[in-house]
Formats: sequence, C-alpha cells, structure tokens
Amino acid sequence: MAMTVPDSIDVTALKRDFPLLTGATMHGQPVVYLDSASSSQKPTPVLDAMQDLYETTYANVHRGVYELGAKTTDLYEAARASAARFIGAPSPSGIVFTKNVTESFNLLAYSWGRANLSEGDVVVLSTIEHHANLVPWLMLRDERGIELRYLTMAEDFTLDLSRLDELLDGAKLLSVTAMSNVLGTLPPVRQLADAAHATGALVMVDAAQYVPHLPTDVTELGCDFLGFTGHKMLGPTGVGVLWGREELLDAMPPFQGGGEMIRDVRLDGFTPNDVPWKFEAGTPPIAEAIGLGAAIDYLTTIGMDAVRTHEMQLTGYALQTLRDRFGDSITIFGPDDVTDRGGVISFAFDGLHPHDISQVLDQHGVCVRAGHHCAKPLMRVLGVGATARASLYLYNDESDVDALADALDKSAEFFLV
Amino acid sequence: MAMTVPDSIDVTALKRDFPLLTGATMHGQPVVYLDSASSSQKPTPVLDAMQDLYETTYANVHRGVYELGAKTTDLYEAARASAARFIGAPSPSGIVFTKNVTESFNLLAYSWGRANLSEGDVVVLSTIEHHANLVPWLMLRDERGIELRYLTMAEDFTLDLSRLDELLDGAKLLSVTAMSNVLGTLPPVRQLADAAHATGALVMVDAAQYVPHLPTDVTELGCDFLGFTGHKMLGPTGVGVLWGREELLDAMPPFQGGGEMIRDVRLDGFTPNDVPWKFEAGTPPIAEAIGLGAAIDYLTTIGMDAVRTHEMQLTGYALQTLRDRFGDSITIFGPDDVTDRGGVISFAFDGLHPHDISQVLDQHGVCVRAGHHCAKPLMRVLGVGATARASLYLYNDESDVDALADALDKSAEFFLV
Amino acid sequence: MPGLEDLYREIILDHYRNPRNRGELAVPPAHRVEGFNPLCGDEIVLFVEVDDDGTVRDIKISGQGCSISQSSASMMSSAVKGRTVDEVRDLTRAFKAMMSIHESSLEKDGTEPDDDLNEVPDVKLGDLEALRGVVKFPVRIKCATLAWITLAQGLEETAST
Amino acid sequence: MPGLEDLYREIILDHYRNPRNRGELAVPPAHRVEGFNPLCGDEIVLFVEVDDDGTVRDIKISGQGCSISQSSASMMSSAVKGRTVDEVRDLTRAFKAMMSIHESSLEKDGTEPDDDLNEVPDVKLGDLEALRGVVKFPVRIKCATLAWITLAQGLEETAST
Ligand SMILES: Cc1ncc(COP(=O)(O)O)c(C=O)c1O
Ligand SMILES: Cc1ncc(COP(=O)(O)O)c(C=O)c1O
Repeated sequence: MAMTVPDSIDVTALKRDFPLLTGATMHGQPVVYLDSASSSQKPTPVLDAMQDLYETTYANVHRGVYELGAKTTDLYEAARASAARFIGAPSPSGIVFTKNVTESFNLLAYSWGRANLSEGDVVVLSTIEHHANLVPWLMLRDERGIELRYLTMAEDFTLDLSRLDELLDGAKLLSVTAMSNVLGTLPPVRQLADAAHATGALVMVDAAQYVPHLPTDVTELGCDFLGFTGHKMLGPTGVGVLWGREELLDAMPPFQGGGEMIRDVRLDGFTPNDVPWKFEAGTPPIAEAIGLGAAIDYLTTIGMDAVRTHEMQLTGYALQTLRDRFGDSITIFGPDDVTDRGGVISFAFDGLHPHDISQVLDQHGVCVRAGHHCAKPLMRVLGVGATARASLYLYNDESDVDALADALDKSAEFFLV
Repeated sequence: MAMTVPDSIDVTALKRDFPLLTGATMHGQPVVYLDSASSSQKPTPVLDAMQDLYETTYANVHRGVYELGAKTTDLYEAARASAARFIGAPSPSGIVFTKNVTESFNLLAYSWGRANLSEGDVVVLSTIEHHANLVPWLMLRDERGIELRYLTMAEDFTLDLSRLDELLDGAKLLSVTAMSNVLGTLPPVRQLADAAHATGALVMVDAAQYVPHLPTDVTELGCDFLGFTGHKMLGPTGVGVLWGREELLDAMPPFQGGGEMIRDVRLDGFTPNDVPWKFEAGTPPIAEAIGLGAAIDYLTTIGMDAVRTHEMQLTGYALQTLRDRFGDSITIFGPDDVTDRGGVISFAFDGLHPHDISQVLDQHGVCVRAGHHCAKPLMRVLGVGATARASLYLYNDESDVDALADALDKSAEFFLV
Repeated sequence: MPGLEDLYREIILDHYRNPRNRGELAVPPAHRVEGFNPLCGDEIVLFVEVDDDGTVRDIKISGQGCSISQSSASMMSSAVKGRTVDEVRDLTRAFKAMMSIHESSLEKDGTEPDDDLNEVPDVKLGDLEALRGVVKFPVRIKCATLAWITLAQGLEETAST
Repeated sequence: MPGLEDLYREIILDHYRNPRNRGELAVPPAHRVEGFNPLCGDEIVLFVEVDDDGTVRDIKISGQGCSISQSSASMMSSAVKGRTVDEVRDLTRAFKAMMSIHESSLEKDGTEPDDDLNEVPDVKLGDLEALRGVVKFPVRIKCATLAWITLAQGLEETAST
C-alpha cells in the first residue's frame, strides 16, 4: 500500500533504537504508536545516559567537592549548554530547567507576571492554546485583574491576524503557541513577535510541540521567552525548559524559594543567586536533564531538518490516505498544506465518539489519543467535545498510517454494522 | 578494626544491589559514599522499574484510552498508594507528587499561605531549618508582611522548647524539620504538633531526612502536612511529595495552572480538578514517581525498623571511632545519643576548612559534603562558615566509617605536616 | 484479555444509538446540574424534577459523550424515573459498587473502601447489569459513572434548597 | 588524574597559613565589599582604599574560606597594593583568563568567550601563577576567583560614587 517517497530517515533502522516500538505488544498486536504529541517514546541512548549516570557517576549537583559531584555537575551543566545550542540561544545561562513546560509558564506568570502586571494590564493569548498557556494567566487575572485578549482561529485553522494590532494595543505580553497540539497549525511566530515588539509587548512562545519537530532558533523566531518539555522530544518525564533573554531573567524575582537558588540566607532575608540557578530551587531533575541532553544529541545527530522533512512527507501521506479511504466520513481539523502544519492529525470520524474509536483502535494495537487534548476552549471553537488525534514522529512510517486506517475501518464496522 | 555488632541488615549482600557502590571508583579508589543526606544512591530494582516502564509500557498518564496509557496510569497511581502506605497516610488522595520537597514547601506557601496568611500573621520555624523551609516563608514575608518566629537551638543541639508556647501564641502555622540535615537532631514532632494544635496552628513537617531513615506515620506524628523527596530515599531525582490532610488540600486553591489540574477551562475561567490532581499541573514526573514507588517497595522489604536499627548502630560506631581516633581535634555538631539523632555527622576538624578536608578525602575515594548544607542560618548559630558532613545510610557499614577516619588522618598529615 | 464485546454489549449500543430521555426541562420546576469528565472532555447536563413527595417525576439529559457515558446516562434515566429519591440513592450505591470493585482493587491502597460501599443495598440493577463489563476497562469506569455522580449531586442540591 | 600537589602548591599553603593583609580598614575612607560563594558558604569581606590619583593605597581582608580562597585573596592583596586601578583591572583580567581556560572548555557551549577575555593583557602574574593548578579542579575555581570578583565589584562601586 505504502508508496515509497524519498526519505532521509531510515525508520526501520531507527525503530530499533526504541525498545517499546519493537518489543511491546497491546492485546497481542505490535504497538503502533501514534500519540507522540502527548508524549514520545525514548530511544536506548537516552535510557543509557540515565542508567550510566546512576550506575557510575551519580551525586547531587553543585554541592560536592568530590569527583562524583563534580562530574554529575558537569554533565548537568553540559545538558544545559546542549539545550541552549539546540534552540539557538546565545548562552546556557538563559536556560532554566523546570519540571515540565507547564511549570515554565507558571514560572513566567508568577515571577515576571507578578512583578510586571497589574490591574488592567493586557496579555494576549489565542483560542487555540493548550491549558498550560491559559490557566496560569486565568489565575493571574483572578488575582490581579489583568485583561486577557484572544487571537481567534480562522476558518482554515490558522490564527486570524486581521485584528492583531488592535488586540496588541497596549499589551504587555503576547504568549502563543508555535504549533497547536490539536490542529498542527504553525502560527507565524516571527510576524507575531515583530508586531508585539512594535507595541512594546514581550513575547512568550509555547514550543512544546515545535522544538521536538522543527529546527528552532530563538533569534530567528524573535521571541523573548520560550518553553518546551523533555518527554515530548525523546527525553524522560520530569524535565522542561524555560528559556528567556538573560537580561529579562536577571530582572525577574525568584519563583520558588529554597536551596540552590540563593546566594545567602539569613533569618530576616535572603539574596538570590544568579540566573539560571535563581530559578532552580531545590535538587533539580538531574538525571532527567542529562537524559534530555542525550535526547538532544540523538535528534541533532539525525538532524532536525531531516526530522521535519520526514514528518512533512509522512503527514502528507497520512492526510491523503485518510481522505482517500474515508472521504466524507472523516473530518480533519487542521490546515491542508503540510508546509503549514506539523504531524498532529485531529479528526472526527463517522459520528463516532473519539473514546469509542480509540477503544477499537486499542484492540488493534493502535495508540491514538481521544479527548480534549488540554485545549477545551479550542474544542468549543471546533464545536466538539473531543477529537481523536493521531500524531507522528520521526520513528513513524507509512505502515503506521496504514495500520491506523485499517483500524478505523474496523471501528466503523463495529459500531455502524 | 571494625567490631562486629549484631545487625539486621546484611550490608555486604545489600551493596550488590547498588551498582555505583560496587562498581565505581574515584581516583582509582573504590567509592566510599558518605553523602546520602545530600542524595542517596539507587538500587537496581529502582533503575529497573524505570527502564521497564520506558521499554515496555510507557505512555502519558490520565489521557489515553489505550492499554499503554491505562497501564502507565495504574503504575503511577499505585506509586501514590505506596507512598501513602509508607507514611501511614489514610488515603492516596492526600499524596501530591511534586518535583522535590522544595516544591512541596513552595506549594504550601503559595497555595495555603496566600489563601490563609495576611499581614501580621505568624509562622513559626526554627533556626535549624534547611533553606527549603525558610526561603518560601521569607518570600511570603516580603510579599505579605507575615511575621516569622524561630525556635532556637539549645546547647545540646536540640530545639529549645522553653519558649514554645510563647512563640506559638497566635501562630497560624508551625513548620519544622523532623530531622536536621546538619545536626542529625530529631525534634519531638508529636509534642510540637500537639502544642501547635492547642493554639490553633497547623503543622507542616520537613521529613526530607526523616522518611528515608525512620518508620514514619503521619497520624502518630500528628502533623497536618508533611514533605519528603525521592532522591534521598533510593528514588530518582525529579520527584517529591507533599502529603496533606485531605480536607485541608481540598480547601486550598491551586498552585500551578495547566493540564491535568483542571475540570474545565473556558476563556473566562476554569474549574479545578479534585485533589490530588488539582496540584499536579502538566505531565507529572511519571517514571520518577514509579521509581520512587520501587524505592519504597525496596525499603519496605528490608523494613524501616531494620534500617533505623542499623543506622543507630552504625552512627554509634562512627561517633565512637571519630572521638577515639581524633579526640579534641574533632568537634561534632550534633546530639551524642544515637537514639536522639540520625546518621548525619557534621564536624569541624583540626581547624581545617571543610573544602580542604573534602578535597583530600576525595583523593581517597571518600565522598563527604563540605559546605553550609543549605542551612546558612544554622551555620551562623554554630559560628562556622561551613562544616564537613558524613552521612550514613542502609548501605554503609563500619568499613566505610573506618575509611573516613583513615582519610581524615591523611588530611591532617597533608595540611599540618 | 477482555474483548470489545465485554464492553459494548448489545443493550449498551442500543441505548447509545437510541438514547432515552434526551432533552431539557424547564428550570424551575426542574433542577439543572452539569457533570464533567476532566480526562476526556465529556460533559453531561441533567434536568431532574422531583415531586413534593420525593419522587423523580421527570429527567432529561443533554450534553455529549462516548457510547458508554451516553448509554449509561440513558439507562439511568429509564431506571430512576418514577422512583423515590431514596430508591434512587440505593440504586446509585448499588451501581457504584458494581463499578468500583475493580477501581478499588486497582488502587491497591489498603484503605477502607468508600463508606457508601460498605453496605451495598440489595437492589436489582436490571438492564444496568450490562455495564458490568466496563470494570474490565478501568479507563472507561469514569464514563459509566459520570451520569450517576452528576445525578447524586443534583439530588443533593435539590434536597438542600 | 591530577594529584593534590597540583592544587596545593607550597606557596599557596604558605599564604593560607600566614595570610597577608588580614583585618579591616576604617570606612570611609576605605570602601567595604562582601562576596559569597553560594555553593560552599565561603564569605569574604574586602576593605579597599583608593587614592584620588587612582592608586590602591591599602587593602584588608576578613571573612572565612578554604585554603584556596584564602590564599588567593592573600596573594591578590599583595599583588594589587600600590597599583593603579587600571593595572588592577588588567591583572584581574589576566587572572580570570588563567582560571577560565578550563571553565569555558568545560561548558562546551560554543558561544563566544567573555568579552573581557578576548584580549588578555600581557601582565606578569608572578606568585599568582601558583594557582594555575586549580583549573584542574573545576569545583575549586570559584574559590580562587571569589576575591578577584569581589574586588572588581568593589572598585566598580568606588568608581561610581
Ligand atoms: C532537611 C531537608 N529539607 C529539604 C531538603 C531539600 O530537598 P530537595 O533539594 O530534594 O528539594 C533537604 C535536602 O537538601 C533537606 O535535607
Ligand atoms: C502545546 C502544548 N503546550 C503545553 C503542553 C504541556 O506539556 P507538559 O504537560 O509537559 O507540561 C503540551 C503537552 O501536553 C502541549 O502540547
């Protein structure tokens, strides 16, 4: 079935690096993993990096004079440097390790937000955001009375920019996704950032779905802050990143208080440490950051251009296959052109509820997500309670897409007899 | 040299579970790891639990209908139940997974603190606290004008309780350590909690050094909140716990906002989820919580009574050995009686700076910590800038203590010619 | 390994395809209550009208959900209409007991089960028995109980006003 | 594997055992500045008095620290006394350059080195050369640079007042 397109990634070879993809089964079927937008699988080099650390080197960071402590600290700080290079950040000091990108947003809202926003100040978001880029601002609105404005979604699943200047007028921050985790849409971050800066607003980018899938350069994107999360990019759970321009981070008050983030503590006050440590209170996710560093090395070796090319091809194949095989029975929520979108494909199918589709797919070993994808406002815009979502990554190939289509056939059979 | 005391833990056998302790070297010497109070080593079953998860089962939690997602969620929630049982908590719903115990304190200070404390309200701490239980309250003091009062340290390194009632008068919260990470002191938590409750204050306990080393029962301790951290108890980095009485957690506002912690999100507001998920915004430390669960199983199999007995014996041996061999050249900061203390032994030696001691020890493969141990106010009370600290755990034995003493001899030789 | 037939019994699919008591009721006299399944986005809106003598006179359902949550709601509506609030409470308890066998064994928490479940009333579940297979699919238990939990909340609210 | 002798050269131990310029100066005319090593708790307090013609007339050191930080401070005090602020700046740059070779290769960040280090002034370090071995013990670099960073801060503060 699968047509052969020229492809820079040898997926068959690459899959061997992913134990779960080659070894695990579900209901006796090989696993067809199409839920990487929720969380990706992890290759052996990432698992090995963490295992090695714990077996040969481990000690707490920034604390020990002894060699294990020094080596672990070096590995941890090297991961920070890798993360900086991976997103084109000018220096490692702008990289703050958090526990996930959700914490990156909360750090920004608590620290920068509470220091810079007061009643009536405007933050511009969009209606296609993940809850991670909504709830922290809603909390701040409840607490401080800031005003939230929303870029809305156009008919073609892109952001409607016609009212951009109006929305940005007087705004202090624009915080938007670089890739929707529901639609796959890639908003024009550079254009948005330039418009925001022109009105004096700062720009935060939710790159949770972007950094894992596209070459990223914060200077080219033109943003001031950017967040991403380790577990969606071949890394372990428990680690995320907030990158910020250093002078902005420098000026921000601490978020969480405790060990590591201080220079001095007295019973009547404390002096914070320099960035990035100022924002890393307590023992950080050491093994997790080092695992993320290994994931970054893995992705770098393959090349993010190759990843993007592969995913565009495969997304094209998936969209084509679904449309060819299911015609009007399937509704795909997202842009048509693969150059305008990433590989997350949300759909409605034959009036079946996503939960039910996913249950049948599960029986056939196919993992897709069914739900609101932590984007309830967007679900309301789309007029659905939930969607089914298949999402692609570098280790997927056309056979995975074919398996999805075959399993969708079965669910139609099962429910619609 | 080592005298043989009856011991319920077979350390030689047990060390085999710890790859780093049996396999790693430092400067060509076998590693003598005496820095578990900073972070513990990890046994194979813990590493295997995480590796297994990633290789056979991994998917995001609470999101997927498919089997991998359901299984991972079961493992994650089972870890929560294990953590609850391990500290005698009445139900898993009181267990909130954080990234470390520092976050547990910040969660409490941000959520409970900001909802319940205003100008002039009193929080009682002690001068022997770790920065994790100081800085979040100092930040709240700067923001809200709350009053901080401190229990002080007595001559014998215990807390001075003579002014307890006076300090607690009108207090809303008492937050104290159950075991000092510098002195080893075990404050009488039950007595403190009863006194606090008698004046209407709630009680938070820093059990970062307690839960790993002593059988713990929150009902017996009589506290309302308790925090601990995975990496100090054979678990991985990246996970901690805040336990709270459920009705208190229920009444608290969310801390961080994002996915998972919500019931519904609209563009103009949100409804939080039930506890404990209300406090777990974003993708949680899944593998880390599961690793912590495996660590808890490991400790449970050995038995926390056996761990405590072993550590008391070994601490006794260590105190004796250091005093016998170094007499007046060594000053130990902490209680004399092993029933009153845990196995962290801070000391000053021969006028040498802890950094220099630790540097010589490093050359002999001995890992101890030199510094302020994130307890700068306590350093000032002790009248030192830093201490050297050797800390014991279930995998240490008398040969480790002897190696420490031998290496201390060498540092005296080196610096004092 | 349970198969799909264990989950999707014929009667469930029938209620899903032909849901009973869809719609809305005027508020008041009816009481309106909403329920969410935060994990999947399902929403249910119940309209329930209780007589002065404590009988559920009428009940209507709107909202959206999967086959399990929709059919569970539909079956529930048929089962409770005309019953007294006390009878509905017993039925709810019996239903939740059926659904929680697995859930509590899953949690392995060694704590006492929900008080509610200590004494399961001896009530015939009738058609609702068809949902028993859901316990083999733990992720879907919340789908099956959503309507019941929402109804319990609604009845509590009407009782307290 | 570097040995202890690489770190603890005889001259370092000498300055540690017999620190030069310990004490305090009256403020003013001296300027007082504190430095912390947040990782180990070392604290240094410098008192530095600069003449109107820009010469470091006197310098005194108090605080506590390890042999490396103490001896580095002691050697620094001997080296800077009587020099002009500009000469001290060059010396500081040269010293930091010596200490940062290792640090920057460690960070492997591929970014440009600190501007300050682009042009290392051609200054004789003299006794200070003894601290070169510290770069093999990266954890201790901060001990060696603490006094210098604190002095730089102090001179900046006096210049701006
Ligand atoms: C008593 C005490 N409290 C809190 C902490 C902080 O733990 P973590 O760094 O894991 O948050 C520590 C350890 O550093 C500790 O010893
Ligand atoms: C666009 C987007 N933002 C934020 C997040 C939150 O990521 P995390 O749960 O790792 O904090 C996700 C993933 O769930 C996402 O897809």
